[in-house]
Amino acid sequence: MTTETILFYIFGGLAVVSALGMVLNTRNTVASALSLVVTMVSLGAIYLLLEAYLVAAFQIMVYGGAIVVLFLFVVMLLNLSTDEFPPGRQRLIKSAFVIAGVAILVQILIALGRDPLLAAQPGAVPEGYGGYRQVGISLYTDYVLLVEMASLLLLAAIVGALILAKRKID
Amino acid sequence: MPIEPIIKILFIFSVMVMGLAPIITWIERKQSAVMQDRIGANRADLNGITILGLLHPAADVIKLMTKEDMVPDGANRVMHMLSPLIAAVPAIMAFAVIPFGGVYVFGDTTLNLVGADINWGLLYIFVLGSIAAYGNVIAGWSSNNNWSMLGGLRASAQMISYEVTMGLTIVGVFMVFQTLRLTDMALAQDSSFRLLGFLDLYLGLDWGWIDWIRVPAWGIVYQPLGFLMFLTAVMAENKRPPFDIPEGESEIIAGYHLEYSGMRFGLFFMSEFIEIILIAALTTTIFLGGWAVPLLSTDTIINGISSVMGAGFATGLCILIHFVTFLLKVIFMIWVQMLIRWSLPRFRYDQVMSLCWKILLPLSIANIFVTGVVLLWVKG
Amino acid sequence: MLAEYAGVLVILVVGVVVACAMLGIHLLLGPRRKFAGKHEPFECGESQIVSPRRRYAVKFYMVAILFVVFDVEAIFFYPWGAIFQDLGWFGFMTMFIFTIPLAIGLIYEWMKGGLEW
Amino acid sequence: MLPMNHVIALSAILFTIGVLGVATRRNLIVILMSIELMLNAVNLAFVGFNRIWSQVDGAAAIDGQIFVLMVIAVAASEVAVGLGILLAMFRNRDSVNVEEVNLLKW
Repeated sequence: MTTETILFYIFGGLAVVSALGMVLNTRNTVASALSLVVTMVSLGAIYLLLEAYLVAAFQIMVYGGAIVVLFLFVVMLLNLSTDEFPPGRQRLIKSAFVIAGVAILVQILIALGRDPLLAAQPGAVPEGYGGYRQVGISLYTDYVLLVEMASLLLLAAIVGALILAKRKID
Repeated sequence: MPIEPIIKILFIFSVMVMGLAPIITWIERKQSAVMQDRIGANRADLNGITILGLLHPAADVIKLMTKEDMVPDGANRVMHMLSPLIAAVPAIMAFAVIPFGGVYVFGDTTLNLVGADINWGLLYIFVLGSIAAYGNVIAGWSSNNNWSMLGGLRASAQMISYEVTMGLTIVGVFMVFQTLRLTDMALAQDSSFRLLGFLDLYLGLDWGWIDWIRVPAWGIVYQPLGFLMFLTAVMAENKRPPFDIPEGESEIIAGYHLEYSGMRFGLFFMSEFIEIILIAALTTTIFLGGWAVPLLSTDTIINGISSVMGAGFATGLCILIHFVTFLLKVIFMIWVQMLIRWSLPRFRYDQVMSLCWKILLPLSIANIFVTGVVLLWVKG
Repeated sequence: MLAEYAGVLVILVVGVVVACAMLGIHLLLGPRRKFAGKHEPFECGESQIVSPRRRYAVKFYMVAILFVVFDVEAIFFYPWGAIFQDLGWFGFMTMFIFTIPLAIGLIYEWMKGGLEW
Repeated sequence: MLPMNHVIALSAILFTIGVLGVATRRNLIVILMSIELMLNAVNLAFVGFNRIWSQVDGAAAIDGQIFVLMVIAVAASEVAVGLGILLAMFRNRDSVNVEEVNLLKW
């Protein structure tokens, strides 16, 4: 095992544990949101190990630093600190969901273990892979249209959020 | 594990964090005393020796260490403990990418004086800044105190607002230097250009003295507006006066660290001071030429000394000169921040927010496009 | 590939160890004298009138929305700025067009009073 | 070099956790966070597959990472609008429980 592999398992384990913590924590929604931050940061570290440097930075900046802050704000502003699992009959239905989900996951994992393509080691990356230069050149030549679309999408988000939230809450 | 990064990290950590951070608490006291016509910190003594009040930082640490560790009733104990760590550790970690010297060649080995020479060094600092914002908001939330909660919300709203502005004000520098790596930025500033060079380039005036009027090729020369806006944004991000609304004593007592005592408070306090040093080091590296001596490039220094002393010694001496230059510039920037802090009264919250969204953000975007037009025009 | 980041790992360890050590030494050295009332949340001498677990103004949410949107805008600016001179006028126009909708969004929010406190 | 099948497996596990969060929880905020988790799992798969096909016909390929950037932009917009809807819902119903939102109009 190389250092990178060990780090991958550490961060992967951290991501899974904190993701479970987010979903299973019904007592404290703030703690859920903070677990999500841990997941995001661990995923950022895994992107680093996968040599996607720019994406790793943006993952932590936007997901870890911005999106979860927004969640945290809403949780704190509305004081939504608790929640409970559904009672009675619904619990049965949802347990069925859980069992089905885990069963499908096990299927996928078995299939992944057999896949020859994934079992093969990927070769060395080309020079400058995942750095700002390569990503930027690709983004602003081949995918220019996508960038402009993203900007329109963000405009829609600003306007939509403002209209939905503009009235005072209390 | 290679030994070289460990030595470099321990060096910059001990100089910048452990060495400078206690001293600037002293600088701040003395500076305020000078500006308010007082004598300032001079009481702490060992057998009557006060060393200009330099014992005060040590006294501070002893005091903070021996205070009672308090957690208020109804607080979330785990997060109450965790939030000072979240505030302090990213501030410390940012020093890994600050270059405190250039790239030197000793025979066949090269020495690059930076803890971690990351390709996206500046983004690394932004990443840490976005994580550090959690420290305050969690501190405010976990304390179970109205004032703390308000302070935490104010702190995080202010920090996230200025994070965007901080990022956009610095894009002009990326455009000039064409890199995100702090080492490359500092290397690019290790030169100078002729201030009146356009006279013989465009007008054909062949005067000999034109070569002698030189300006260091620093970021501040290319991006003066960017420098001012960046300094404003990072100072607001650090939440120190005049931007200390999250902890405004007269309104919300002490804000998010109201319920903190002893070293838990000390870590918040320390992280603010570490961030002062970080701001100074960052503005120095990006705008003030980093370790570069004004108008004397590395080659000039090494060639000048090695003609007398020999190449190895010359390089070593050059490293020393560069590090001292860097330290002097950092201390100058710390002093500038102290000057601003003790000169200006506190802003109102709405003023801080409109400064960010209504003034700095449009200005920084305008700065980006003006820089772009000028760069493309100059490059033809 | 990991060699570049060794410094980051080292400083992470150093920072966490030093910060934890400070908290630990403080826990050892500090006195522990508990009595009723001392650990009540500080409220200018009064006992707490309202709990801080209540609802706050929605303005903070508006700031956070703007922050998220402009943070995404900023991440498109960083790589663009760093390769700007290679992209030339084409890149300049790309980013100019990219900025227009966001400027409209900012102005809209400004006009609607989303930036007022 | 990382074991690629484990990277993709991690992505699948995170996605499943996200799905289960959406299916079992009733708090709209946690549901939105689970959706973010699912988007992140997909991002991990994008980055992982991009690492496997880092070169196509000798040229460097970066398309997977571009998609991640786009997903980030989409996720930001989604969160902004989703939480706006949540605020509106909270205002009208005084709750963020999805099961209480069963009317098309109020």
